[in-house]
Amino acid sequence: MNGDFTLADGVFWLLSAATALGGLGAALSRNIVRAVFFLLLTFAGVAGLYGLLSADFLAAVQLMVYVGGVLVLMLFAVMLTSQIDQAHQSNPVGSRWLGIACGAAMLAVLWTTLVRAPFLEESAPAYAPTTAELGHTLTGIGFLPLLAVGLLLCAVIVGAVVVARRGPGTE
Amino acid sequence: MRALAEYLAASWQLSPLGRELLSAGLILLTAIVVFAVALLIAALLTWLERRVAGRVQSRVGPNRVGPLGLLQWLADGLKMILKEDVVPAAADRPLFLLAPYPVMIGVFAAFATVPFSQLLIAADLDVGVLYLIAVTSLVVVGILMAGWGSNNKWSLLGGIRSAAQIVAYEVPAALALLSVVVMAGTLSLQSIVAAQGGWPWEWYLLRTPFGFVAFFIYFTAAVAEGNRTPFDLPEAESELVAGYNTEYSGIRFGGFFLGEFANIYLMSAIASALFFGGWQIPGVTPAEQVGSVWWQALGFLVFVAKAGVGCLVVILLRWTFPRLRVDQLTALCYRYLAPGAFLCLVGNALWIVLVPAGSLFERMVGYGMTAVAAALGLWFVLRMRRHMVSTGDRLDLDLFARGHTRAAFDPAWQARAYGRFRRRRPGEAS
Amino acid sequence: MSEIVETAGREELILNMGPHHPSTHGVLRFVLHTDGEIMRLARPDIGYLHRGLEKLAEGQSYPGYLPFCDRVNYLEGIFCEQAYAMAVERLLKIEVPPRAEALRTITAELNRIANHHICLGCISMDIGAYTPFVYLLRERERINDLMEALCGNRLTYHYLRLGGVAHDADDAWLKNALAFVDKFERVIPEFESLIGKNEILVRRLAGVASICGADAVAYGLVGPNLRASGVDWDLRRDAPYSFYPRLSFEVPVGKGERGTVGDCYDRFLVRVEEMRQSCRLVRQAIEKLPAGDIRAKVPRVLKIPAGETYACVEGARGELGVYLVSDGSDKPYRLKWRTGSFAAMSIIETVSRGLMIADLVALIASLDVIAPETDR
Amino acid sequence: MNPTEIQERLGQRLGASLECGGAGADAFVIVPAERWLEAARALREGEGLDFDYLRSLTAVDRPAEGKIDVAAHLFSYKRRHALTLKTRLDRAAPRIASLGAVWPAAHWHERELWEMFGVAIENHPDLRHLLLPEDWPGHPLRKDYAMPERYQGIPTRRPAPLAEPAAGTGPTNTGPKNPPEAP
Repeated sequence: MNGDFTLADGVFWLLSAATALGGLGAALSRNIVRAVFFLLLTFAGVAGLYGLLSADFLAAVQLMVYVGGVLVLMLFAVMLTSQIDQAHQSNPVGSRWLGIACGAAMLAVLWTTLVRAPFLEESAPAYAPTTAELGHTLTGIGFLPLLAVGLLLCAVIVGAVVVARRGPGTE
Repeated sequence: MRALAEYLAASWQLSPLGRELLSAGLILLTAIVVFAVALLIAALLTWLERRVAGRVQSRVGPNRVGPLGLLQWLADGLKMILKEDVVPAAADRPLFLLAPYPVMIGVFAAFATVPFSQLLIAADLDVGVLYLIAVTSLVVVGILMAGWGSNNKWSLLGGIRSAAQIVAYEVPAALALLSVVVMAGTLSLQSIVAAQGGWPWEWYLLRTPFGFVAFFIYFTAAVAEGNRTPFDLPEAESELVAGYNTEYSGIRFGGFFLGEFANIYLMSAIASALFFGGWQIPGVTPAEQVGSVWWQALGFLVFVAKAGVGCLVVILLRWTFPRLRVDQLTALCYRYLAPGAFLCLVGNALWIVLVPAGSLFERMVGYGMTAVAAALGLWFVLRMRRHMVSTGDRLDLDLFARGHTRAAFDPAWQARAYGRFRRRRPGEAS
Repeated sequence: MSEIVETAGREELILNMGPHHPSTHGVLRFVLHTDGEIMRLARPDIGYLHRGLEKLAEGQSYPGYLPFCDRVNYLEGIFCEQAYAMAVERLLKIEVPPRAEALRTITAELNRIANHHICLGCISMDIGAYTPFVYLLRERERINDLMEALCGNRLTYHYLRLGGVAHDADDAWLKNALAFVDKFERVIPEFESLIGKNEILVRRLAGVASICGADAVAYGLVGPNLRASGVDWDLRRDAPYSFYPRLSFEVPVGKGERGTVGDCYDRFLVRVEEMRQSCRLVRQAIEKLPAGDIRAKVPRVLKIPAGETYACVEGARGELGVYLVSDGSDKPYRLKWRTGSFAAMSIIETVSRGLMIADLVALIASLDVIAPETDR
Repeated sequence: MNPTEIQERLGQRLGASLECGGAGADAFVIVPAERWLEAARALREGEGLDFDYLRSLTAVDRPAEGKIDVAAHLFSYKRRHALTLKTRLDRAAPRIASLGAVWPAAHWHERELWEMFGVAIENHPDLRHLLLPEDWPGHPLRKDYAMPERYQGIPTRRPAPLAEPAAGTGPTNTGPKNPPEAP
């Protein structure tokens, strides 16, 4: 990070700030729905960071999976909760200290990793397409894990269908 | 774009930071142009929608502002901007205020990868198709924000319906698109268009039977994702008042509105690029097109026309069909469309493995399917004509009608008959 | 944010539908208790259009109340007038000239077609198809034109008089009415193929909100709603009045073609078929139109001998009755309207349990309830 | 079955001689108020009577006689005959049993009866105002009903639109004059 301040740096700081702010908002907001919407900021910021690192495939997947899928599912779950008007507090008060402890532990782990990691300095980010390479990896060396994940997901879906079917049918 | 930036930077002898600022400025400029184009398209589509609705319903449609009402969108836009932007007292204010933006960002950002012609594209991303799917998923967040933030039960129901619907229909839509991606072997929209040809049998629509089915699955799913009839449950007027945008007024409503219409064009454009050969002109190879401005212009027109037909179909669907019920909607998606799209994907994947590219068999299939499609189109037109004739109506497709009404009965008789009840002035003879 | 009420271990969302909701025809309110999209209870709240038409009658002379009749239900004015006129004529023991009876029948059947236009249009509109409504309004416009040419009014006709009708129809009018019927008979199959056989519409209506025959009778459903539930009853055929004994027609009954008997789709089909039969009736009545007077001799100041009667006609929503009590003066002592929508509205609460919100909309539309008639 | 037969059979079932009248479709039977529900049941279930359809249920206020006449118009789809079942109530304290158990259609008619005539309905499951606001005073269809001048502070009458308002009574027109005054 020697050399001039480039525009990419500015964008990086901006995205990082958005990500961090989103995370903070999600953790600290007392309104559970707003907390979920703060997550949107985090997810989008992370996607932007991926994009900045020229991992465009990952960025698109991040948006698609986290914003289009996870976030919407969370909102769904929150909005369908029955006592939504009482649930302004996102976390029960009792576990606040536990949360702080967990956060501190996580921070320590991350910090150690950060300090120990041998960062390679790369002068210019390569804007090479990653998609083809990813595809080859997935169908080549990563084929077995892909298959395993696929099977697992299939089982999950079947399980979900079975559970869902049992729910309203038994009434 | 990058070439232009390099050229300008070299000729102006800019510092590295200057270069970056220049390229950033160019990106910003492109974004603004894309936004403006998308906005203009959406606005013109609102005109088209109302005009087509008018013709479908044997009335004229907007014809007051500008020639043929063509500036109606401008008047509407002005009205929306000038109207008070009401925020309900009980609303969740920040969410309510922010809600239109994810919707607009989601739709308008997707326009960056629409290949209007061979060279006319804001950003030909390597992950184009994925980018489209990813960016448009922002829309649902905006709708949920609106539904929740309005603090109105109808809005909430609309928001939840919408989210359920979009999440469900994203699956078949993405799978149907992937079945084309598998054929083309690339995610870049420009390359996908280039991999097709100008003639109908070279389109991915008619090249394999699976592509044909995949197109219909994609189109259905896209209509559903765009909340259009017969899948307009989130804003079902007769059920949920206006769904998630019940409480919105003024320009914030305009945001949703324009987003919806831009989305119609977007889905038609994607269908046109992925299934209908995009800007490809019959008989002209992409290599020949590059050099000529005229071929480029013609390619642009071809693309816009194809997308326009798509928009027209979407609009006609809205004025033709009743609306599905929630359970029918999800059943349609999970029972038929999603497995169907998956089969198309597998089918196309097997096709590339089993059928050699450019073989006689592949070409014969293309010709055969083109013939079948043409026959279906002809049958449809004839059937329509028969219905028209049997009611004594005449075909009136004149979208540019200045307005005329036909008297139900002989006007002279009607005037005479009504005249009996006209109030007579004092002294007037009966 | 939302009131969520805990009842018997279930959470219900209370939704207020109306009085200004797009699919509550007229001004009408429903209080819905829903569990998500599923309805636990839909309670109609009526009275927003109560104009006290029964009380108003007590202050009007007998002929003077006729224009009020159109306001009981603006979609079937002729029937309301006819029910009232029949009640008065029965108490006065007046014979209506046959030509007047035929003209009443012609206009009434045209009125029935016009009413069904609105009803069928509303059904399709409420389940999301806007265009059929406009097409039907276009056809209805021709009926309005005909009525305007005959009696000067397009909606609240005030065409009937006690003892006859107001204006005679000339040959040109009759010719035009026949021309309308000819064209309209060709429009009906087109309407059926445009929307009536549309798979989405069928699936939205068939099997939804079925009312069995016993329930329909118990709740006093009448007309097309009753017939859709499989009860073969039509006052025009079974208790003939006016010109109907001289005309032949069929009474359509719900068969549960795509779902169960008495579902929304049956109510839809029965009305389509009734339009066809009305065309037949208009044509026959014009062909058999007798010559002669159009009005019986009725004294200018009407005093009706004390007594009471209940007169009813088969209106577009079924039995439309007037209970008229006279005390010998020149004003009705008591007048009661018995309307089809009132009964239809009262059954909604029972039928709507377990439906979805979208089904409730279809139910309301297919019962053809209309607020002014319910509230009077 | 013709009206006289119906009237006779009902009399037999109730074990009393009933006041009858009317002819044809307007034939009626008057039963004592306390036997109202019993008579309705007999008509609904009685052998050969089968009155399955309650056409309407309403009342007539007769202040001169101090009575309120309640009339239920009945019809039988099965036997195709009609009858009006009547009873006379004391105008000072009208009370009647609910017919909802016999014909569900009666529920709404009875709510209207209650609000319009002030007839108390016994055993009605949901006796609320039907057409009028919940706090509307009085029973409008009674002959001596006087419209309140104001309801919730809102005048119930408005001046005749064509009449010249007396000075200071009508609303003042603060907007632009219509038609605009000539310059």
